[in-house]
Amino acid sequence: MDSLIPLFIIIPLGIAFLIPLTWRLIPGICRFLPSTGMLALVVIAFFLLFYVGEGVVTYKVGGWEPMDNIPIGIHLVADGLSMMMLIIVNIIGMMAGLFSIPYINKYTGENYYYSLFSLMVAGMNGVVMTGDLFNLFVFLEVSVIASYALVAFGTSKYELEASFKYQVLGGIASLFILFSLAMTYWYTGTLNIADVAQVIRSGSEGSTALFIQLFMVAGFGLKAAMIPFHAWLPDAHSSAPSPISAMLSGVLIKAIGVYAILRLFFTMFNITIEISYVITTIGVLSMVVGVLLAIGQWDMKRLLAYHSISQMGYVMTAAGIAMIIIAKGGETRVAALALAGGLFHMFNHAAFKSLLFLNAGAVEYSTGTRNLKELGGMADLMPITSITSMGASMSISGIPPFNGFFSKLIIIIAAVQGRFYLIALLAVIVSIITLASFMKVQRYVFLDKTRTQKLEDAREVPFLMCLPMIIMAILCLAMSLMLIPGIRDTFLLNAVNTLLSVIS
Amino acid sequence: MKGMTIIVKNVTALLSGLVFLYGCYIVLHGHLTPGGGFAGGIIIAGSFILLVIANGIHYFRLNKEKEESSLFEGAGIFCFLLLAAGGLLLAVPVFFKNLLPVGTPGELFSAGIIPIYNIFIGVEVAAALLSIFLAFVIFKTED
Amino acid sequence: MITYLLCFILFLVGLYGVLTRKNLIKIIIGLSVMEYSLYLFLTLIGYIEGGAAPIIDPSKPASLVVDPLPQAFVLTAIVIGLATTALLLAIAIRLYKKYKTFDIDKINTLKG
Amino acid sequence: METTLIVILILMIVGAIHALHARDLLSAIVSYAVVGYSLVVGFLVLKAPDLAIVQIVVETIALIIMISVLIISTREDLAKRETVIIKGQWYINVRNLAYIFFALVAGFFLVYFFNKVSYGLEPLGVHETRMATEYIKSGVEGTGSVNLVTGVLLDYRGYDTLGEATILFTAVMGILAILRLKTHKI
Repeated sequence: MDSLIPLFIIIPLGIAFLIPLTWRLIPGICRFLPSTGMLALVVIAFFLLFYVGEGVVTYKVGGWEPMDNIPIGIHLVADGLSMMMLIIVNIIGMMAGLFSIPYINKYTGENYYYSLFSLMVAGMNGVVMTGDLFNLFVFLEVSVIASYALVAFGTSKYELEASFKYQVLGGIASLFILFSLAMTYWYTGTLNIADVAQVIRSGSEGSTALFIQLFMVAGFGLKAAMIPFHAWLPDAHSSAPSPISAMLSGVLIKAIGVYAILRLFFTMFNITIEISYVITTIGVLSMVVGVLLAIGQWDMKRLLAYHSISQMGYVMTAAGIAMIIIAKGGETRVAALALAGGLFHMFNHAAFKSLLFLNAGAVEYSTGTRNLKELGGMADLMPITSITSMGASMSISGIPPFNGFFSKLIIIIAAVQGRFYLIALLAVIVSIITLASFMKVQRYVFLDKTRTQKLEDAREVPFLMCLPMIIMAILCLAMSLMLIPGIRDTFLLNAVNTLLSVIS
Repeated sequence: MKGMTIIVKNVTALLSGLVFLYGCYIVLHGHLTPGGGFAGGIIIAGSFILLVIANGIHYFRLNKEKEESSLFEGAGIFCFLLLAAGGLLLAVPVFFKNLLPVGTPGELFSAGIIPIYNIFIGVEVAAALLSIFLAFVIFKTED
Repeated sequence: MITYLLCFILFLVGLYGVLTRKNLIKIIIGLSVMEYSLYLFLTLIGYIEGGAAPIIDPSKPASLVVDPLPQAFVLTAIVIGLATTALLLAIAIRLYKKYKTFDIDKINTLKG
Repeated sequence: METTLIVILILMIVGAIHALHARDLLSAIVSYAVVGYSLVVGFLVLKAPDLAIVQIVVETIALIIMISVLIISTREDLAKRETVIIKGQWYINVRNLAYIFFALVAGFFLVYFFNKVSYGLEPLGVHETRMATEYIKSGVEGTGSVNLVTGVLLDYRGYDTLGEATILFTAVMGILAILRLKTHKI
């Protein structure tokens, strides 16, 4: 059973190396290879989630047993949180892979596209599964370099400039992360996350841990596009090809940014008051400023990119609240609730945000323009896209039957129980502004009848693009079932307990 | 750009063979002396780049060369991954296990699977850097 | 302690260069200088006074040896640095073909 | 030994500052090469021959690629344009002054905080290895490779090197994707 764990790296990497080799012979099969690989990984992840259940399975790469309980080799960690992230990463990867088959047909160099796509997913799988700090940095670089090249895939003026800005800021973030790794090695002498936690907990209460954490927040915060470091996100996400911006905004900023912050700050360091206030202020700031920036946008993908910042702000605020409660020694029940809300919202956001980007891609594919002023009346021309887009818009703005509502509700309840009334109020206001902004999108793109002459020939996108959109819309509805006690324990509470187990 | 003067062309024709040999030495003795797959691979790529610079752009039929070198690179790294995951396939349920006998340290055939890893990495790194250099050169001349 | 401090100052010089220079190539140089300071910083951490190079001669048993672990990281990080610099240069050369300049202000068409 | 390191580091800082303020790009790249090759000397002083050989070779390749990028923008027009000074607008000068002031303050605060933290940690030369004791003690028998760094790289942490080779492969795929000549089929 254990030998299934490295498959999450071997299968995507094998596909990525095979595609350029076999592109000349079987291009048709090579197009479907990434999606089928990720489908197999989703099945394995589900299987492992039920197999791992409550406990933690550490897989020792290279078979190096720890010598007098100091780990030597690299350990892959499979627990509730990493399995849930793997499921989300591979589902969205499969959908974007299917969506990009007709979409990328109009570009040349498709074999480079599919190879880079599966490398990006392999990097994310590697980041989510490692228990070793430097390995996390290496696989973070794999997926980030693949995403730099994919953002600049169309090589038009805007994409090149957006990719350059994204790469410079991403490069600075990676160097901050490498600097904090070097300081961690200097302070503790080891790199295994569990081992570092052991040394830091037994070590003296110096300001070294705070210095390391500040650089980590700067590095991973920039990868997760939090407010002080969000400058690259709107350009990179709006000028990238749509399946790529769906992957970037849906999964990359989560698997690399927020997941890494949660994993490192909850398991590796002991939670102090200063760090929890830093995280909460960053979360609230990006929640509010993200949505305020989003109101004035008329380009569909740029508007969605700003909303990603504010939704990620929700997740960081929930994590910040949980950290403040733990740091102050409050009852961990409310902290667990806040963390559950944050994680649930992260998983939901992956589903509906990538669906929204796929819809924007479908509209751009058939009409050729993304500007809200020029679009109009797409409802009767493109029925499937408009229905799925309506579903996704309702779930992002938190309307009951959809999953967005439940996760925002849990976050607000946790904020109220933790006596953070200001944060709860801000969360409600931001949710209302999100609703208003998405109603604007619905009206201008789909429901407004005045259609300019140029858009008459717009027709529905091919089947391979509709299938992922339909499945994602169903997923948006299905994930609201995750609150039922039976399903909730395996999916959500395992993830929360792995984070909180170190503290309690 | 017809390349450099006749003197440079002859010297590089002789020299690049030596540089290539030195690169192979570094790759093969990775587990004995400093260096290894990465350093040796880059030196091998350097010897090819020396030839392209000295003899001008038309020396290689560049586009075909670029395709071949990226094929070499894909093959190199795919064999590396196959070797690393080899343990999984041969029922040794461990990724990256050092399967071969470890031998007496200090000799050429001594560190189990490490020299073979070094060779594959050397091939992959050499082909990668050659592809990068050719991509830059082709982009500048064609466009 | 002064060497660690100088390393950190080199890191800040690189960061200053990246944030304030207007020329694409100088931004790439600034990023690369930041990487160089981190490589030196990691090797400084692993240095042990009086230790020999991490190549152990099997005939005579090893005396004190320098820590090989940070050296393995720096070797990996050097090749990562080469990969990112090459990708940045590819985008810079393509931008130069379109805008005929390396200057950020003239390229800055996208709203921030 | 410490003084040689300080001299090397000062040389690197001066080289970096000149590289960022050089008027034309070719001299910027030459001073960038000074920083790179003095790093090689630093590695040799710190008893890291593996890193010295990799760094010297990587630095040469990086310079070749950088100069191949630079040849197309000739040296003269760059020099001419670099020295254009924005005259007259007072707010530009004030803004630049504000930038420099802010940079100095942030830099001083970071350096002070780093200094306070680094006093709590091990000084140069004193390093009590925790994870690496096993590599030094039984590295040769365990992996059979005399060169410990290669042993660590390919056997103890071979998974890192797989990620490493993948990064180079990704970079090549990215560069071939970005530098392809015809990007759209129609």
